[in-house]
Amino acid sequence: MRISVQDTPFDLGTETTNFAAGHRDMGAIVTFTGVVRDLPDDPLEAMEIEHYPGMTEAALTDIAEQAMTRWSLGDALVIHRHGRLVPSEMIMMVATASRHRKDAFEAAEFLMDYLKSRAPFWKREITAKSADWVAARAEDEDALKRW
Amino acid sequence: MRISVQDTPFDLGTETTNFAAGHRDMGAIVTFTGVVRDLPDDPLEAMEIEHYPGMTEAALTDIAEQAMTRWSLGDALVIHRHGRLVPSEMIMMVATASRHRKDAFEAAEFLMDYLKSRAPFWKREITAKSADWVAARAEDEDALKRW
Amino acid sequence: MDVLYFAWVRERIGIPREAIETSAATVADLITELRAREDRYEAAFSDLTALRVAVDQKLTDFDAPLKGVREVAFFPPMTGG
Amino acid sequence: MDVLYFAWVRERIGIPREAIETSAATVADLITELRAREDRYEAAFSDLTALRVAVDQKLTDFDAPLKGVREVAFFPPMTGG
Repeated sequence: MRISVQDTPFDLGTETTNFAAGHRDMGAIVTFTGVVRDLPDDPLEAMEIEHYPGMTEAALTDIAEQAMTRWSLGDALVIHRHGRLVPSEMIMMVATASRHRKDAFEAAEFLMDYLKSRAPFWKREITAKSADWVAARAEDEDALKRW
Repeated sequence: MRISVQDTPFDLGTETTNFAAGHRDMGAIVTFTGVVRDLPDDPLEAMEIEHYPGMTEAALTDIAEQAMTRWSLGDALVIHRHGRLVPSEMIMMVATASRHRKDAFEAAEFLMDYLKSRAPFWKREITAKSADWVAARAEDEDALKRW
Repeated sequence: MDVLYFAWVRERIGIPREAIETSAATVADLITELRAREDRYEAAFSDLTALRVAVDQKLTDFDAPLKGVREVAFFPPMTGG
Repeated sequence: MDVLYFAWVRERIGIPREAIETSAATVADLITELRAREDRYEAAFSDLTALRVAVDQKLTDFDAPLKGVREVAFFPPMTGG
């Protein structure tokens, strides 16, 4: 299990390949990657991500440990960036390894649902005219109910 | 949308990075990768994958088109190998890109469920003593019912 | 009409494909013809619940008509992924 | 006790953290004290439904006791991922 909270970019290919390579006895690998959208009609200059050093790592570790307990996982990986990101940069990724695809998929969805609403990150969208904090969505909170 | 049926290895990192790079307006990327298990207690020498050239590509294209229709996807990728693979080699991968993580996850699970039971691939496990065709699992057929 | 066999169906019949002249109206009729031919066909087609069929590269069922069809394939349930 | 503020809570109060001497028994009592201080606190804490609290880096609720606590943090609902 690895948790990384970092301001530097990560390489999705390298991370995923290394994660898969470390789990040769696991037949199923699922990854999720979040990307800063680059919308032609919506001129986002940057996304700033604030976090709560110390609590962030603890919360992500707790979420990943819960996933390892609830599903038959060989491993889990969570990487989340903070600081200033520009459109098309990768914000975060999770990866899960299991013998069964159902466990790998469900655990990755669980990680994402909890990470969205329970890990102390706050996003702000910077445009030419404004710098607005992203509002939490009711559907993200609702997503937790299924677990 | 890209479908590739190939006997050569693919690089998960390169494929995933290229896939994500092609969809800058999509915030959510999900990948699934299937790996030949490398079990210390189960001395698999190789996995041979037979397929039905022509029908394989048509079936995978049909499955991917269904996914593109049923979910809000920016793109879908399916790579599946055939021929002789050794433990720890990657058998196949799917990737989905969407604006929403729910669509990306569900579409990837749908692709996997259909690919498992509706694309004409047959696996055979080669050990020192035997060369047995892998039996289809009832739970894989059942998995289709939820879609 | 080309008839193709895959995986253990191919192994039991001993060849991957053959050209067959038939006036069978459906896949089921074709199977009845093949089973009557030789033991190796009987061995391959003895349990239809373990078999799947594609007609012109589309998965279908044993009632499928064969009129105008160019290619029929028999194989076990798929195990990809 | 250290009190931390994040995102727009930090912006409204104007500082990211401060040391506070308090005998408040619970988080809710602490909030009552802070709101009485200055308008900027009143502005930050006016709508508790829009706020979340962590005590010693664990998410909790406004009833949480403060005895022995070293760090309290106030922030809006999280928006990671």
